Amino acid sequence: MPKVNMTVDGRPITVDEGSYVLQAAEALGIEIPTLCFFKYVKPYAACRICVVEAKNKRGRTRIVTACNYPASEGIEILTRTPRVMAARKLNLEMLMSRCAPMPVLTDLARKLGIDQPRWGTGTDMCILCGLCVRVCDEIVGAQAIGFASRGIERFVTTPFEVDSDACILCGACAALCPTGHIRMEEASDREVVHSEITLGPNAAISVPFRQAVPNAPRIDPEFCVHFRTGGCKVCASVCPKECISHDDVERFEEVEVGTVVLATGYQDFDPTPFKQYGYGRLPNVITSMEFERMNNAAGSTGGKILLENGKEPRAIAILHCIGSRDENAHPYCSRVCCMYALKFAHLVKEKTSAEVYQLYIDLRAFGKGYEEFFHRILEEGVNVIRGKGAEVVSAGRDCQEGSLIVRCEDTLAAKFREIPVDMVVLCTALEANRDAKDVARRFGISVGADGWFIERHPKLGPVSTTTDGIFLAGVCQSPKDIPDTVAQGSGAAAHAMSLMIRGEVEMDGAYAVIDDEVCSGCRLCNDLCPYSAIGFDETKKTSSVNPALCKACGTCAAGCPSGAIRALHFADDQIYAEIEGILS
Amino acid sequence: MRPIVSPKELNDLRDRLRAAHDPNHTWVQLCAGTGCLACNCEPVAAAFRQKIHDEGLEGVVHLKLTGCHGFCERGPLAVIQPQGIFYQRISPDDIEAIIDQTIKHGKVVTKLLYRDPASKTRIEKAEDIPFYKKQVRLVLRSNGHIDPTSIEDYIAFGGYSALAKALTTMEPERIIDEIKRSRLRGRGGGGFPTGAKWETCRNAKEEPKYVICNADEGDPGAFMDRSVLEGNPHSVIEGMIIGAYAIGSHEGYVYVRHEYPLAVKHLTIALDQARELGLLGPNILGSGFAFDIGVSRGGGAFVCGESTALMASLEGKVGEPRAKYVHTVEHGLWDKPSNLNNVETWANVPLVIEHGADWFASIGTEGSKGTKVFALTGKICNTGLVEVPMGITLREILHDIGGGVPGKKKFKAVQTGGPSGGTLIVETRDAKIMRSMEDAGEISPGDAVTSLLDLPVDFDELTQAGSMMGSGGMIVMDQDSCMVDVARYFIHFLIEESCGKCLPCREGLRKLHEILERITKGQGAPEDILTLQEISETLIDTSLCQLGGSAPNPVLSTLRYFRDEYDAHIRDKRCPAGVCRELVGYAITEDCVGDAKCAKVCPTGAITGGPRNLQVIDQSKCIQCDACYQVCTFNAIVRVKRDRAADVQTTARQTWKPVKERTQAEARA
Amino acid sequence: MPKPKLGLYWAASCGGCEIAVLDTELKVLEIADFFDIVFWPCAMDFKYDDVRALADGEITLTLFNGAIRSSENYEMAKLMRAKSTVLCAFGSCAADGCIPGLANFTSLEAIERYVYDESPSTVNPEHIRPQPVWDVPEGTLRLPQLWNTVRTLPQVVDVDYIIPGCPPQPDQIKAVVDAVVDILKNGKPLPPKGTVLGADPRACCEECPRKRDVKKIRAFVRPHEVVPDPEICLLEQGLICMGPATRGGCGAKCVKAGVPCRGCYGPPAGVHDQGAKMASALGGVIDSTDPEEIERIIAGIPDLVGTFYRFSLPASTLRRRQVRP
Amino acid sequence: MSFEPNLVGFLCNWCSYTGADLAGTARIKYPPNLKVIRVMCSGRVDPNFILEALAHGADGVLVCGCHPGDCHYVEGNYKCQRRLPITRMLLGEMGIDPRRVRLEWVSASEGVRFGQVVSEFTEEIRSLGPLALQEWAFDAAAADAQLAHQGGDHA
Repeated sequence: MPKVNMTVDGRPITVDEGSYVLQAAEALGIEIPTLCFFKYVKPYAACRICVVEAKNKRGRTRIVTACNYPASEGIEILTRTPRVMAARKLNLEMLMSRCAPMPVLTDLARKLGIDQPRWGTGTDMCILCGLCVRVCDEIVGAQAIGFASRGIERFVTTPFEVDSDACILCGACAALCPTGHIRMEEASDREVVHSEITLGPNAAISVPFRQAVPNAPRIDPEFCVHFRTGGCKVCASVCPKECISHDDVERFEEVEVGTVVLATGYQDFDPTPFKQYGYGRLPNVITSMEFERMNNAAGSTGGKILLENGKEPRAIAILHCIGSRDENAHPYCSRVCCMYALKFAHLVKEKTSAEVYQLYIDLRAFGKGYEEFFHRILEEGVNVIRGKGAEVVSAGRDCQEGSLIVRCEDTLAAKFREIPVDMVVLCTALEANRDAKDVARRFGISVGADGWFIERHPKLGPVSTTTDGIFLAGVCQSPKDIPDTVAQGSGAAAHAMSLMIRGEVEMDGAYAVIDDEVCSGCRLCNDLCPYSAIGFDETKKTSSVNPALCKACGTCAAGCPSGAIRALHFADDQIYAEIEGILS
Repeated sequence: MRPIVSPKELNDLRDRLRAAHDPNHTWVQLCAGTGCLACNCEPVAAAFRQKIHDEGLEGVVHLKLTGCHGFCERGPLAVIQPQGIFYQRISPDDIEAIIDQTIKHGKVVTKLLYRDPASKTRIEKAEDIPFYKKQVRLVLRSNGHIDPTSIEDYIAFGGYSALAKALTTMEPERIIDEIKRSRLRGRGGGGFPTGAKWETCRNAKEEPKYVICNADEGDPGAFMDRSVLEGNPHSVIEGMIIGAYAIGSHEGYVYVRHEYPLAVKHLTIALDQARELGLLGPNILGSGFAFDIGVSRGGGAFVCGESTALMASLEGKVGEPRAKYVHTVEHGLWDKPSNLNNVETWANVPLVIEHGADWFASIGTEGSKGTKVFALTGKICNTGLVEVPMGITLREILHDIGGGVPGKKKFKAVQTGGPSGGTLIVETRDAKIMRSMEDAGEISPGDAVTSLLDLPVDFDELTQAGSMMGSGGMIVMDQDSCMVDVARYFIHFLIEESCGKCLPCREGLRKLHEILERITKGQGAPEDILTLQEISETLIDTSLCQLGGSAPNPVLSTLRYFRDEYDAHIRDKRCPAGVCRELVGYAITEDCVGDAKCAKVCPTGAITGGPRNLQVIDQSKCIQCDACYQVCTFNAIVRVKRDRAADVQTTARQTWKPVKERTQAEARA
Repeated sequence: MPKPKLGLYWAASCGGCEIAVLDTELKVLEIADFFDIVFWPCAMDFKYDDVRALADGEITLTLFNGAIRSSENYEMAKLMRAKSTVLCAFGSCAADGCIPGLANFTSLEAIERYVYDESPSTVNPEHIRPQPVWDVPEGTLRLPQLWNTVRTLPQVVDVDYIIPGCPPQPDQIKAVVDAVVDILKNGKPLPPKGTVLGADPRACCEECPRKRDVKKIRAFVRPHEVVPDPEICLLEQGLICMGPATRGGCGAKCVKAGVPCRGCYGPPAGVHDQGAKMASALGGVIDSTDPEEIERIIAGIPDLVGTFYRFSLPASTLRRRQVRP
Repeated sequence: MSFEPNLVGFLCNWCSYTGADLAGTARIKYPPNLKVIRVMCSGRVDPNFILEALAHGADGVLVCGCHPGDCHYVEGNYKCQRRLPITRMLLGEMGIDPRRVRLEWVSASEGVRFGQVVSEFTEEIRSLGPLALQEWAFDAAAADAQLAHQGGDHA
């Protein structure tokens, strides 16, 4: 970009050719007032407040608008001559005579030395700066609003002055409107989602949550204007390091490794289908994860325990085993709920004066110091009731005690109870990720009926899997708490390390071989191998087994119609001999 | 029709067409321009056809419907060729006489000839009529002679020979050089040198380039471009092709008002014919040069005559102007180099190419070459389209060609350049008033000319006088026009036409209008004059486009030449021309003959008196509609300052005498 | 040195194998020249007694074609075995049972019932059946007796070599003859007993020019139901081609002509049961895990055993169908 | 003496064989008729093995593998699941009751179930009776006797 030398109010500056005078003045710290300029949209030059005097090399002086007058070699810009100031003043006075005395105008009037605008002020809220129209068109790309009519009748509206589908509700126009003339309104009766569910700020570009790794912002294409309309990209233009790219696409990178630790974790059980708990139906019935989020100092309530109406709860019920130890959901124990439920009770006691009710089936405080913690909770005055929460119902609006009623059978007191509370926390089960089977297949391991990955041996191989070099860590194998997870993770890491240090893998003697002399290359076996150990040699036109990948299941040997595949140690003739032997 | 693939073939065609022209045949060139259409020329044409048919003269007598002959005031018009007899105000009933006498027996029908009011003689030939005598018709040379829907007619009249010359014998640079040397200036109003514009556009780096014809003629009272497009569309097309060839463009557009249906029709026919003949298309006249023209119809916004707004409109966007700090010749239509000229400019191009720059430059003044077409309207006898050489004086246009003001009224002013142009004083002002204004410092000494009637009409002179050439509208005003009201009227027009994008134009025009309206209502304050000037300056300084930038011209020029009228309104609450309703009162003087015409037209029944008696206006009922003033043939109704109307009326009552008595008294005297 | 002696015999078969010998064209003259043909009932006038007159092992090489279907076939098998140094099961019938072996799908009784009573062209009101022994005034007439179960030659006598094919391809016969001539002339060692001659160790696919990819079968089709793509493996197109489970050597003639291999060269070495192997292979590549869909796909295999065992039923693991009275 | 079926079982190494082991260590009682052959995966079970077993005197064949989805080799059992129906269909056409071949899913933890499966299968085969393939082996003596009866000369 060629540079040009110019002066603004006598001060020299070198700028890119074609850049605008306003930018040059800004660089020099010289303020030029404007009502319609915004640096991310094209200059519009409609308000004519930013007028300055420009003197070109030939000495010709004229009034130009600074926002879109291109810098050229040798021009002299004067921003505060009497002619300029008079024009600005008169223009503003004329505008004010039409518009309401809004701060954006009165502030500017004060700056320009207008005490009393000569034609007074009007009532219009719109100054016709066009920022909204331009941001909607140029940045958002929605073109949902525009000018209608012309001359003094001109006004901003949606097409045909009706609610427009073109509007994507981004709010950019309202955000940019200098007078507040444009407002966002709730147009339909959309459900308000409990704000605790999201883990981070709800912006299109944000760090997903505080502890995110890597701790860097990412663009959420669902919210980002660019991915909805193709426009905007303002973030990219403000990033000084030019880190933001909207053109990046998902790509797969191959990494060659010798060993893998699977730590894919779990997913939270969704209690919505269990209508009796009222989740998603009744207010202030939340899951443990949502409660945890609320307690986080970085959460939306700043760590305060609050009801949806913003008030502090007076009583909270914590229901254990929602989805765990339940024939209708998961038969297993999720192992962590008891202890975190106790922790919740402790937090509630610490932060509020609310009553806490723990509704449990059995309290499984099996770890080191766990039982002691339970006793501490009891001492803190938490009501611990043995009996699974049966139902949560609304108490009706006028109820004095609380808005929700929890019903349960107190099996120790042998009586049916109804407990009025403000908030119910559901300790939802840990369940296997819905894609656990796909992951297992990818790594050649198995999943149990519950969806957890199966270890090689429940006692002797709790970390390794039936596939050499693949190790398990954490809840993906089965529910476990943090200490157990750390222990298993360390074990998995150690296993992996030992393989890596050795640098080689010991192989089993049992594997399949294909007799090159017999194989005719029919390729019937190729897709049989779940480990993709069988490859086809296009030049030799025969298939062959990679013994390092082969796990000796023998399926290929059974499937070879030519008898070319021999499953070592389980060869056809060996099995025939066995058959003959046992039947003789 | 077979496409023409070489200039020679074009010449051959022309020769064939001319050879086919039988000198013994008769051609009736009947004007079918919009003016004559309005004067009912269609029944005349139908009657001609019928008569020709009835007399069995088909094939010997040809009726040709041509474009505007210019003398709209006298329509319907026809010229009988080859004799060149000019008939005017023809009605269907006259056809029989024309055919029987003139065509069959060569006798002139005298009553249809133009009668010169000065010499009181009938004139047979058009070129002898004063209206035509002082004109130099170049752009309009073929208007009135050719059938605009026939490309053969145009070719037979020498059309497209300039194109052939340009494509075969001239390099693009040569053409630009020729145009530059001709010193042709844009006829759209600004007067920018055409050659220089073309050169910049040619040198602009980006491709493709566009050539555009601005036919968005929006000025009230202007119809030059329309007449050219209607009467001779091929001249514009030819000019555009030459321009495109010179600039290096392959795509052109004509942006024409939707309100010009006939122009659009003739232009479209002409384009189709040109395409069919290979004069537009991929290989024009076998030269390898490709060019074509599209037609885009404007929605009638005045601002779309502004080049950037026009281009925005062409692009399909809202027709709003943008800043021209970067010129459209570099970044115009679709951000590509675009050369825009108006209809008349394009129509001049073939002339320059055909006859040479030197010939063209020999016409006109030092700064302005060639001719200019004006639409002469308003209070003038010979309303119509006139083409005059640059440098002709206003007096020649108004008196010699225009025939002066009708009735016994006096010239007052002429408005040129459309609503953004200026109003020029042409009447002889009271020297005493002028001197007192000069003394008071209200006008500068140089302005105290008594009249601008002898002002030579060219770009620079008009600008210097506070008006502008504009596209050629020329509205004549007589003594009955109030200059403050005229200014108010034009500002109101511009308020309606301002796009509203930039603040000064949108808000400033409104403010100007508010003030002017106040003045015309007698509520003006002395400081209003200053405010008007202040707003005008800001408008000129800070408007985004020339619509706003030139909008104060009506105010400033009237302030300059008719300051006394403003003062009369503000200081004396009086409208000297008697136009401003709020200030004027109507009274009937003793001249009343009692024919009661006025009482019949009065919408409020304010006039009473009975037949053959003095008519009296009831001031409480009068709404100053001016209807009575318009109908009184005895100038008995006067427009006076409102508060004096009752007095005048009272005086009349005292002095009025019945007509009979008056005649007797006169007889006695 | 006297000429080596050659015997050819035709048991339960169509005779195509012997025609195949003649199809060796000029080679047959070479054979006649090199060998002293001592027994070839099809081509020359010999009596069984001529063979019986020979010393044991006097015939150097016997090419025995045809399955063992009757007592006569059995007798001749034993005779030829005794008189031959090298006994070769020649052709699919002798080797695997072939088309005559399809009789094992039913019982002798059922066959006779049909042939002598039920077939539409039969008029036999007295239900006369062939009698193995019939006394007439001139003496006792004896007819060979048909067996209920067809056997392969190796199942009834010791066989030295096998030449498969229905029929063995003339090129392969020529090659075998050349090899035999080479051995006899030049004293080369014999191949190990039981060797399959005149065929490839690999399956038919080896000779198949079609393009093969990994296989996933969602439905089986019959040849008349589709126009097969000439470039692509027929099995991939859902046609049951026995090629992968069939010994090569034929030159993949059928497949090249667009007809799926029917398996005439018998199972490749190491495969016990051609049909079961094919069943296993196909089962592996059926593209479904839904039991019902699997059933549906399998049901689409036309004539399962007839397809899988067309040439090898008597040699198969189960050897015959269990026919319950 | 009642008929004691002679049964051959092909058990996958990871589930069923372990399950059988478990049945043993858990002292679960089931009939002793089943003779077990261990294969690494039910996918290894070639229909040839089943025919071979039947041809060599087995009255029934039981194939056990991991439950669908639990296969140690990901989907070997699915292959078995596809081969067995073909085998059974083949047997049916060969005049052998398809019930003599059965496929069962037995996991490593299902010792009890293994016992039940073996018991049920044994009873079923018992009710079907011995397989006793007709004319499977070639009876040379009978053929020779026939020849002698015929007079030995057909010429």
